[in-house]
Amino acid sequence: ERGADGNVSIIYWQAPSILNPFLSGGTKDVESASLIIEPLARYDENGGMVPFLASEIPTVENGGVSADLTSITWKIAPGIKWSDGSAFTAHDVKFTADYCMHPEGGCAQLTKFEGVTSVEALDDMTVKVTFDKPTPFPYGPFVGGESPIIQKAQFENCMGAKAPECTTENFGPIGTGPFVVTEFKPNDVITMKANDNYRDPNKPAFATLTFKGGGDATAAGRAVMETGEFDYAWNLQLAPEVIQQMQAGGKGTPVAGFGPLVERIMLNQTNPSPDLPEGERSTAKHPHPFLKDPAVYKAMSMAIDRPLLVEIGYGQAGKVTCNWVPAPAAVNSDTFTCDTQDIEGAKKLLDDAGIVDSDGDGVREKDGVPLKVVYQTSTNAVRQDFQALIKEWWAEIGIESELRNINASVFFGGDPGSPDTFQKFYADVEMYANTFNGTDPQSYLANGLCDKAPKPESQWQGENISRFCNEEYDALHAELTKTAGADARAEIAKRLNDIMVENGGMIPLVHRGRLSAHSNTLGGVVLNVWDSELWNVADWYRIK
Amino acid sequence: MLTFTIRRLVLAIPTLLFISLVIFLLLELAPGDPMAQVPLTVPPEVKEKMREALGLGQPVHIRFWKWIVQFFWIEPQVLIDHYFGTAFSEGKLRVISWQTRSPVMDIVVQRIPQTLWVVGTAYVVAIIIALPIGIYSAYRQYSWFDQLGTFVSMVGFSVPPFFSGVLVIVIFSVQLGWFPSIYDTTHVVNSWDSFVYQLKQMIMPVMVLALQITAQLSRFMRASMLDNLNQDYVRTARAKGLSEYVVVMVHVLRNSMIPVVTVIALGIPSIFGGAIITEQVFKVNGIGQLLIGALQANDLPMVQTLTFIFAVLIVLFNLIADVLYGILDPRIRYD
Amino acid sequence: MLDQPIAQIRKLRVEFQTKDGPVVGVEDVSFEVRPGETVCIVGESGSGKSVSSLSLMRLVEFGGGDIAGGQLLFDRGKGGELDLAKVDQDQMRDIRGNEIGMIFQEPMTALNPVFTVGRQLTEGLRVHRGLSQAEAEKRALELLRQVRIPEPERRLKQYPHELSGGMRQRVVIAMAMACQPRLLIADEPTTALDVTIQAEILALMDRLKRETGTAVMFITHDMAVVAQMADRVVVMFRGNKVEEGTVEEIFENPQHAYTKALLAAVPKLGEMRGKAAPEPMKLMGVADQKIEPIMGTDKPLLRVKGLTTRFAVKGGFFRRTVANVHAVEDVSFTLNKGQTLSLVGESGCGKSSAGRSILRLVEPMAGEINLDGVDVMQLDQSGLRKARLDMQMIFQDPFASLNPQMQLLEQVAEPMRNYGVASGSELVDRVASLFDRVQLPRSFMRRYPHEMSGGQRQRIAIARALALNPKLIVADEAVSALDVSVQAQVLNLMMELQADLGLSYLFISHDMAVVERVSHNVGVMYLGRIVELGTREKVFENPQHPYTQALMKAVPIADPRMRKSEKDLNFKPIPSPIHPIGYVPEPSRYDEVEPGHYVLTTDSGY
Amino acid sequence: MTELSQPQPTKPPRSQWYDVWDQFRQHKGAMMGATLFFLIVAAVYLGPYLWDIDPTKTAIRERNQGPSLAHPFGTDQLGRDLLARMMAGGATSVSVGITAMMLSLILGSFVGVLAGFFRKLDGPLMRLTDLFLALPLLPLLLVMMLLFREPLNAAFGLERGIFILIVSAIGITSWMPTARIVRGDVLALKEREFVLAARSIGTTNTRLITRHILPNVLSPIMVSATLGIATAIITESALSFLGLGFPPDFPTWGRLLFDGVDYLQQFPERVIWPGLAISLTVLSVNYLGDGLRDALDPRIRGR
Ligand SMILES: Nc1ncnc2c1ncn2[C@@H]1O[C@H](COP(=O)(O)OP(=O)(O)OP(=O)(O)O)[C@@H](O)[C@H]1O
Ligand SMILES: Nc1ncnc2c1ncn2[C@@H]1O[C@H](COP(=O)(O)OP(=O)(O)OP(=O)(O)O)[C@@H](O)[C@H]1O
Ligand SMILES: [Mg+2]
Ligand SMILES: [Mg+2]
Repeated sequence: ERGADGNVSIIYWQAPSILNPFLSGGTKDVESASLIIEPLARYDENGGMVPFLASEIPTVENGGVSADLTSITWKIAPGIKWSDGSAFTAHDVKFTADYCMHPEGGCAQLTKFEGVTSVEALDDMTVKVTFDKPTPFPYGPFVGGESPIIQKAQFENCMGAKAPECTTENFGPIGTGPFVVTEFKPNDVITMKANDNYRDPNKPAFATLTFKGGGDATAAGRAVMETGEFDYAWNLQLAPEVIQQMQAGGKGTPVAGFGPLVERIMLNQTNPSPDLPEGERSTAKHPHPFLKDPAVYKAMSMAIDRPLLVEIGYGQAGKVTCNWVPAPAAVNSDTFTCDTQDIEGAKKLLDDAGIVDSDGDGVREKDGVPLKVVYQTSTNAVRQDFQALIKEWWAEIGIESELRNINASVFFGGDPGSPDTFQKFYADVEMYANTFNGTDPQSYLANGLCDKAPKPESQWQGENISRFCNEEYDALHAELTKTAGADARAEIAKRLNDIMVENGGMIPLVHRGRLSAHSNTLGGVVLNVWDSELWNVADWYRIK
Repeated sequence: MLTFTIRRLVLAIPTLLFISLVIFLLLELAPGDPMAQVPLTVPPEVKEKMREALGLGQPVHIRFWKWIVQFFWIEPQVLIDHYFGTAFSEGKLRVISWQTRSPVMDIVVQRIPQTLWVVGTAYVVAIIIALPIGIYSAYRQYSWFDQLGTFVSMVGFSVPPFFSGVLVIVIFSVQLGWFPSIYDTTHVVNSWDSFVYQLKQMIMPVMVLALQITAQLSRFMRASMLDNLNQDYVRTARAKGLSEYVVVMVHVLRNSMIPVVTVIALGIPSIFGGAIITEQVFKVNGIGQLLIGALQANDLPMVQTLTFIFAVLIVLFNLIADVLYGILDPRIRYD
Repeated sequence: MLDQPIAQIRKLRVEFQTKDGPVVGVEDVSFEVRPGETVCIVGESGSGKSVSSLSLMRLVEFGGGDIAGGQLLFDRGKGGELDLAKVDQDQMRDIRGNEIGMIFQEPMTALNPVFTVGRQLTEGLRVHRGLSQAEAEKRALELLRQVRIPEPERRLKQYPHELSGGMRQRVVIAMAMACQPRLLIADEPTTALDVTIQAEILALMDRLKRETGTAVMFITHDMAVVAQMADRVVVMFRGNKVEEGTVEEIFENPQHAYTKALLAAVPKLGEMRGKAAPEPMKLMGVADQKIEPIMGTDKPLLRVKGLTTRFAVKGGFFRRTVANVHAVEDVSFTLNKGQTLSLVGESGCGKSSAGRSILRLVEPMAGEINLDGVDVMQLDQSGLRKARLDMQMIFQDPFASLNPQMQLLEQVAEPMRNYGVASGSELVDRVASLFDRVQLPRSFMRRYPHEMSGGQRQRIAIARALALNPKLIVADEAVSALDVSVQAQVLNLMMELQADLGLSYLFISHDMAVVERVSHNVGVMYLGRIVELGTREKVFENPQHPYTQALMKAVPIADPRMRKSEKDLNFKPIPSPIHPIGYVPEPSRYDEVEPGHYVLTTDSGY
Repeated sequence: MTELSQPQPTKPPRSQWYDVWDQFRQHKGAMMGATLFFLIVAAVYLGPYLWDIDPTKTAIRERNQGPSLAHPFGTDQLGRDLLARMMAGGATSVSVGITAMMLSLILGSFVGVLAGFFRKLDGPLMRLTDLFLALPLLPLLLVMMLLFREPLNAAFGLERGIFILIVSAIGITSWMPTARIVRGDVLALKEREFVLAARSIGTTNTRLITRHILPNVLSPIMVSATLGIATAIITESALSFLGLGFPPDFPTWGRLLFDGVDYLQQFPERVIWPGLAISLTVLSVNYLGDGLRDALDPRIRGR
């Protein structure tokens, strides 16, 4: 029964700063907003799609997607009301698209609308999205937590440049979700109450909701599992021992879920040497002197004890992976195994390739170039632990590494003027994690395309961080963009993954999951890594 | 005195303008990026668009001028509008935070209460504890009380709050379960029970903070008392046959308070500034947490505005301290 | 009133616990004070005068002292006799301020700076007499009238720093008298004050004593004051009482060697009457002392004309100069080689400023300074540095004028180093001979100033001034801070050096007796101007300017038979030397009353 | 008559510094503080010669161990020896403390002496001090970190670079109180007669400052020095907490403490060692400062 279970409290150690996900790409903002505004469809915990505001998922089979794959038509479920009581219509959906695609709006979710040429409301309940080319995966717009529908009536005057000025709207969007905002304190706390106009009269079970933000993961975990002050804590990136200790507190349970997030070491295919003139460092002009040698990168990968890394860094929330795209399960390739460390094998591999320590300094040389690598990553305790361990392992096989760590806001900051960004990659190897949204890896796999390499001409923008370049790969990816049908697509994706790993674009390390914790008295939690974690908050209840 | 005050205030204006420029340039030089926190899944082109929407494309001097106008011209109008219901500021662009896309000042105003509650209380508690300790320590110099006071205050001074804070949380929240470990900023005091809850949630941060402030203040008080206890006028007071209580608590104390009061006044800006680490540890999302959050997110307008407000407060309280000195000490005359 | 003593001190012994073990402040002191009588306690610095009096108040304990032996019997009138050495502090509080009042040496620091005079005055009254606020204030007003403070109503609401030194000391006296104590202890109540104010305070105390019949225990090291005030005298020396007797007995027939030496060292005004030139003093215990007059020469060394020094007073919104302190105003004089010219006058009249202006340690505004043919005013910085080879200065406070962190050798060698006069072993030799000159053992060269007594320090300062063989030494209150006996030694040393080296001194002092002893010529300063200038005998024996006359009258004379009475005194408050910007003072014009004796005719403000 | 002559000081000639030392020795707390401080300094600098385990050497099989004979302080999550790490961290922390203190002291004394001595410079320099006081510490640090990190790393190597950066960051943001104190003292000293006396014997300004002014402001400088070490160590740990200090792979006490806080319940020793080290150092230095203050104050020394 709605409102019967009193208050539920959620803690995110990053505090939401805005409730309009179109103006902020932050997970905290997207997920907190997902309590209020909803998309037409969401992914469930297995990555499958479930209709939310739509009456069904359009497919080619049911005619929702046109046969030439260039348009998709959504049917809106009947009887849905905004929390202010007005009816939810196709115009709101169309408006949302216009809002995000406005050239001056700076919409953070613009990628969702990539290739969209028009969005039309065919009638009050039908909306049609047209793409500029055949789009085998047309579920970008209006699907998932990043692409919810906002109310036209509310945001009408907040288009484009005006968007940031609409504080009231951005802080209290009217939605169709189970809760409505009563008070929003940016970067601090949100208080909400149940939406009287929610479509299921029996939900949500909670009358009010408190969403606290800020602090650190330890405190959040402690508040749920040890002191029981909160019911749900998000993303507890903590040392496994700490999680164990907290669990022993007996008030809450950690749950883990695995999306496609992979911690990996990127191998620079180009030469980052500082001796090169500025503008030529780390560009395709100069290939890397030794990292392109299969013996070298394979040996580097073999020398790593991945299970240990998992145990130390992530525990329950990590798995060994040899793949770039380990999830969803359908696209997880099983070509490689890498869960045992093989120092001897690695040495042999190098010896066989004639890469030996010729001058007795403990470092091998390839063609006279010593195997010394600069190994950079962002500043973060787990990553520095990894660095320390991997450095030792590599030292054992005769590869010397110089460690560097860079403040995350600079490393990921993308400032073309800074030499320290991960895109500029002024190092031989670098370690970070990346993932993709939703379940379809096509655009993620595009990160291996030759022309996506960051270079000075493009202001060092581009997602092909390792400057990987392989004709076969490019061709295969082109095929992917034209292929429909889940199985066929998965097959191509696996092959792309294998090409990348086999050819030394990167060394995958750990498949990272997300570990959240909920109180033992909170029922209905289904951890979902494909969408907002709070996707089914309407179903949550208090265990009595 | 009045001309002194006015002159100092007038002199403060160029100083503050200069400070604001320095802050602005510093922040400008810092190579952070407001988009750094946006997930990697958002592609660079989109980030670039977002950056442009924030006005980052404009040249430095224009942005500085804009900020000046917004801060000194438009924000005061907003204030006037707020109090008098006028509409001077309507339609004018205020200082907007990059993170929240909302006016910076609104958030600051929202944060001030919890900071004042916690940090302010800690300050008051610290003063109440520190002064008697300092007085008695000085009066009984080198007694065991003095030694103990010295020891405790030095320990208090030497323990970083991120340690003591977590320690008390583990003891009092986790083990004993007496106090909440996370401060509830939405809590409204409207009944006895809610007041008790407010007390409970304030106790630990206040304790941790007060320990530090007490440590410093009591040392100050002690030194100042010691300076005065050996003065001739104390002997005169005794020769008049006054009781020790009157001698110490009236004659000596009044003189010793002069430097201490100014020290206390100089510390007040730090109340408004919040206690970054303590706020962080106890999730008292106050001004300090706001600043550190803004720094981490490279929210320049927020950082700029906050730091400038601190600068203003520091300059202001420096002046207040000087004036207080003049008021408390009849010997000082400012012409 | 019977002749029962009010206070009897018997075999008092006071010890201080210090880190070098116990220090005895007072070893064995016994004396008594009878009603209505003034007992003066004299002795050099550190002889235990203050400790004795503080013991009687039981205040030594607060300074770390401990009454180790003896009795302090106090007659409480009806309450009978009480041994103050034994009572507890609670009972002491009843006696302090109520039955025994105390006046302290430093009027500047004895009052609490943050309370009004009224508040501090009434405090004691309310505690001891249980008076209400209004009653206490009435009584306070009465007291202030008694001590003859002008405008007493206004004073009550003022803070101590708003009063002049003299007024403050009156407040302290009023405070001590508030509860009409039976015994009043005055610990050097006038040492820090100017002659004129001192005279007033002494007269005031005398009158109060006569009017109220209070017994007074008066502590001083100034024999002239003793002669003025005492009925009986107790002489202390290094923690012991060495002699006791009536004033006349002590002055005319001293028994103990120390008393004799002390009296011999006191310069007495009028002693030099009839002598043409200054001569060293006859000191006790110094064998084969040659006492010869120092004639000097008639050749001028230093000619000063129209010297004017002003200090800017800044104020207003833009911190502009709004007024000037006219510290030195149109001063002219000539100093001959080998002679001494003294400048006398009250505190703040511009003596030091004049001295410093001549060395250009402060920049004069106008005037001519001619030192042996060198026009000092025209010199640039390097020229000035060179000129300072010829003129040196000795400062008032031997404690302050030496760098506490430097060895004496270094301090004396510094001027020679600065000018590269000597170096290496030659330097050390020269320093050693300078030490000989000022009669200090060479072994002191490695010491630090704090290891020296005041007199020894002043010798170092002299040695330093001599290091460059100057022609002129400006001695700014060079002996004022010293004990009489030490003062006499230093004065003799200075005169001896003058005779031997032909030095010229510009001697600055407020002590008329000392000035009479050392000078060839005297200038009396008042409010920045020289009001009277002439040879010593003319100025001292035939003072013409009304201010000089008043000043002469105020000086106490170390002879109990020449006491002054209150009606002789007639002082006006000194007007302010601060004038608004643009104020043009009249030039100084002098009347030559007799050859070489000039008196100011312009309005001096007196 | 001999007994009437001036008593000659009977103590053998000794320097004022001897006196200071003498007074200092009397101060029990100060002596304890000094001893402790020197022990700590010796332990962190000389310790590694006795205990020669490499602090960065990981030994995965021996991780998270409690104190044992092989690892008296236990090991961390990578099996690195905590004693070695404590010593390495201590060397950094103590060096940061001492160097940052020196820097702030030199800056502070320099500004203070100039402002106090030269009237013309007083206004501008004091405005500058105000400006620095009003400048917010955190952004300033952040900016410095980000701006100079690369060039310094390039010029001095990674570890030395960040060390220089942190030291100068702390130094540059903490010299103002010293400057104020020194300026006040210099202003008072300037009015003392011995300065005038020195000038009258032809001492030049430079000499006046170096020979007369500086030695006499040494005592407040020494006292702020000791306190400076303590504050610098604490500031460094606070910086580590805020993620602005040394990187996680670079042990300092503050860093170790911060890293250990998460393990407070399971491995309390991981917090206790660095916490204790910081507290003891600060405590010892504070007591040292207290003793120095007393010993250097002639008013107190006289008693
Ligand atoms: N608080 C103290 N601690 C140690 N010794 C002290 C203390 N007060 C006084 N003395 C010592 O006691 C002796 C007597 O001192 P006292 O102050 O009585 O001298 P005095 O005759 O009053 O000298 P002055 O004329 O300088 O005031 C001196 O040797 C002094 O060193
Ligand atoms: N540096 C200065 N700035 C402003 N006024 C000053 C300064 N030095 C002296 N004066 C003022 O100049 C006047 C003369 O002072 P000066 O020191 O020459 O007097 P003095 O006769 O030496 O007095 P004392 O006997 O007290 O030493 C006083 O009113 C004094 O306040
Ligand atoms: Mg005395
Ligand atoms: Mg003078």
